[in-house]
Amino acid sequence: MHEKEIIARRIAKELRDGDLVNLGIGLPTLVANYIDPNITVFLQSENGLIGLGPSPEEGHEDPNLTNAGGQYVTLNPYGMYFDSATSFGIIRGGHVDITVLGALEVDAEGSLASWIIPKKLVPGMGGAMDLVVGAKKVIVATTHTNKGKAKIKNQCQLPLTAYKEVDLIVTELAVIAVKENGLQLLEKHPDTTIEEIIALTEAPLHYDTVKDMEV
Amino acid sequence: MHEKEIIARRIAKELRDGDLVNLGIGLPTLVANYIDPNITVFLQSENGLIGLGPSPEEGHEDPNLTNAGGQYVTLNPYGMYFDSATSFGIIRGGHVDITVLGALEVDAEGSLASWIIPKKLVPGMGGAMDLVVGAKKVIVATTHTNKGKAKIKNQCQLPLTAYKEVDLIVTELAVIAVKENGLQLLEKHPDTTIEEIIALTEAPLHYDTVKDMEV
Amino acid sequence: MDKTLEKKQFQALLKDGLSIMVGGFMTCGTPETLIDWVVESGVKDLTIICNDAGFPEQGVGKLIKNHQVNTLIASHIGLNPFAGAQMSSGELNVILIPQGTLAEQIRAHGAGLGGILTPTGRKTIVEEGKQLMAVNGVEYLLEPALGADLALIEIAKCDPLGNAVYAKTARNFNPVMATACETVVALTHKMVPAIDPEVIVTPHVFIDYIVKEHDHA
Amino acid sequence: MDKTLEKKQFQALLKDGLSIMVGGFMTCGTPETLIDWVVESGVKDLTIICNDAGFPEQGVGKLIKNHQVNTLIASHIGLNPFAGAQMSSGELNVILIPQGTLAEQIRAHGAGLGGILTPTGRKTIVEEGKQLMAVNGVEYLLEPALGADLALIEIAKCDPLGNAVYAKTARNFNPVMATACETVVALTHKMVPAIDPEVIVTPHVFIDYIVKEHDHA
Repeated sequence: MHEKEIIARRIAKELRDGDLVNLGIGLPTLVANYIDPNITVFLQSENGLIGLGPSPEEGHEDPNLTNAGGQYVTLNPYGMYFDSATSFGIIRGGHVDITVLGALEVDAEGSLASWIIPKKLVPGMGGAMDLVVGAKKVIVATTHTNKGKAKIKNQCQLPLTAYKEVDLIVTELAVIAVKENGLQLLEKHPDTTIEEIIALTEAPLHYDTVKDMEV
Repeated sequence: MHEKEIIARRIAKELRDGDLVNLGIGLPTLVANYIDPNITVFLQSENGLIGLGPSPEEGHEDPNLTNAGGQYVTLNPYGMYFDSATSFGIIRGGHVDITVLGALEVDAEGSLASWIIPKKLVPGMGGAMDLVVGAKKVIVATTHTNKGKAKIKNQCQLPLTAYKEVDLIVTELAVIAVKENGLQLLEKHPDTTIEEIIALTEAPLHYDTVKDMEV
Repeated sequence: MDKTLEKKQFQALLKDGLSIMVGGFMTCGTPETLIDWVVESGVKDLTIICNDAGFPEQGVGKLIKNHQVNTLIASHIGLNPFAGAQMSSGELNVILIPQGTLAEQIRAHGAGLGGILTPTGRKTIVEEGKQLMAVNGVEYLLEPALGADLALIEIAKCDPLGNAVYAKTARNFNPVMATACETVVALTHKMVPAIDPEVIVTPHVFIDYIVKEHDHA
Repeated sequence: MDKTLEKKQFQALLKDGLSIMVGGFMTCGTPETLIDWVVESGVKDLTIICNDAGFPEQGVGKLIKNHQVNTLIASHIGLNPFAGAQMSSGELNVILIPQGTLAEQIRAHGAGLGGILTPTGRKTIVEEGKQLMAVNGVEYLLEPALGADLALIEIAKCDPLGNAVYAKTARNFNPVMATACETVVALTHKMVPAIDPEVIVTPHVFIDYIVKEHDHA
């Protein structure tokens, strides 16, 4: 199984019936493919809708119906449209249960860097800063390392998206919760070891019982 | 002609084609009866509509369609409904061209007292404070005196609705503009004299050419 | 996901000391059936946030007359003599707020803002005790966000999930209040299978419970 | 009250140095015809306020590629390499703002507020140079209201006065921008005799001029 699929499948298990969820661009978007068909999850897209549906069939794209990544999408039954101020009122106001987004770095305090590499990549923060501050639960979806370098740091070196807002980090190797006293390793991939995960993580990891990730 | 009719007729002449206008409860509401039929004025009601129409015929009252005074009203063509936050966004944001409202006192600086007589009458300010601060032009519609006592003061004694926001004062005797250097008598009722108006006004009145009010 | 409530279930949400936002403007758009159920429940020491004090026999006025309200936050109280009398006697704490400020404070809470800067009330008694902030040389009052435990709103119709639309000027404070409270109960006049996604005013995610008016009318 | 504009009349509204808000989200909901007319006009030193920098051949990206923009206020610029290149070379001043803050600052201007207090951007570089305010023990950034000279918005349809509705997610920033600018020009895809008063999103009082898309498509 591809590492992105492992991450997306595991995160999908965090979603509960009735949750309002915002999935970031890229890897987080894949989570939608693995939601338990027995529950109803409402996907929000910050450009202005709740009830994000599957991609349209070819030839049925509507230029006025896109997601926050600019891709053509559809609207599910009971969905609706709204303007950007309303959309971020929903986000900032704590009405989104879970936001899932990627990371350049995430750290032991739950701070996240995801929007800028000064002088190299300056795309802008888009809606990420509002989402991370506003959502009830923030899940970071990221590969455990980038070209062998740890992405889970003692402290983020890149400019922050938000300070101390991340609740859960899900990688292809581990599920890690952000606690008051630091990071807690909750689950590991069956094919790896706690030692290997610790070796690939810059931030210290606490753990007691570590379960195998269900993917 | 009744003094209220004089005031309402004169204020109606201040309205221009296309203006968005908010008429306060009571005397200001009468202005609607005298709008030039050759112009289109849009009436806003702060409880949530633009396009206030005439009173409904008896038996055709809709309990869900009232004005800011709680009276049954109708909606004109091209009218629309909105919520209270939107309504006061329109008001505070300077999108209302003219607001007309009553006064307990108004003064030489254009400050207005209209919402409270401490320990005697404490109804509350409703939307008046927002209207007076937000509208492009604030017209006070008031009888010149109250039981012989001047209502146009050197300085308001009652708690203010707003500080230095009034542009024009229209009474049954006079039309008075609020200028940087004080009050300017612009027009007088044909049946009165400048001297009489000055005698009934506490605040000093400047004037040069004083026209007769057209009513 | 059945959000509908019967009277007993609704009353189980109530307790002494709750802060409750109630939609409506001079009772146009006020969910009278829900108010009646609060009156019947007898809960006390309520903080009521509403545009006005209603009338003695209508809207939140019924709660005031029945001595269930400790604090009233409103923009005017002139149509309910019981509110004025209880304020004078010290029984009722009345906090008067300019109507636009009240709407915006409620919206701010719902939208996760700490507050807003408004010019309304500058150099009036509304300014007393408030922080002033200058932006580009203009002074504003800092008005903090305002939330509550429970919102009681009236809607014209909704779909089974609670996507809601309103009727004419009965809309008023209802949509902002629906965003600003821990628990939101909507009294609906009609339940329909679906509502056009372009015209929904309050998304279902804001509505926790639905009471059907026609069941009780 | 005829609000319709032809190209020449529209171009007469333009001049160097204007601040212009442009609706759209990655160009979904951007009035491309109006952008083309601004490109053709050749006006320079513009301040553009838009969710993003568009694409090189779409949306406000066309103005950037044509070197008409001095300052861009946006939440991201990642899809238009010309924006990044001009920023690096110092030609283009780029001010990046969190998307929700941008929407709220624009709404604040339209609603006559001096600004809003938001938790977004706390303890990030967004905080730099901003005033912090504590409300009930929580720290917020004071973000001032943001207006502009001209708004260019896209609407799905309107009535002859300009009462407007939008199409699906093409709504995005268009309604708030319509409230926040001295002059508002709406590109409409359709003119209809009337729109249901319950579903109008932007009241006609916000729309100064209307350009009919089908006349030029």
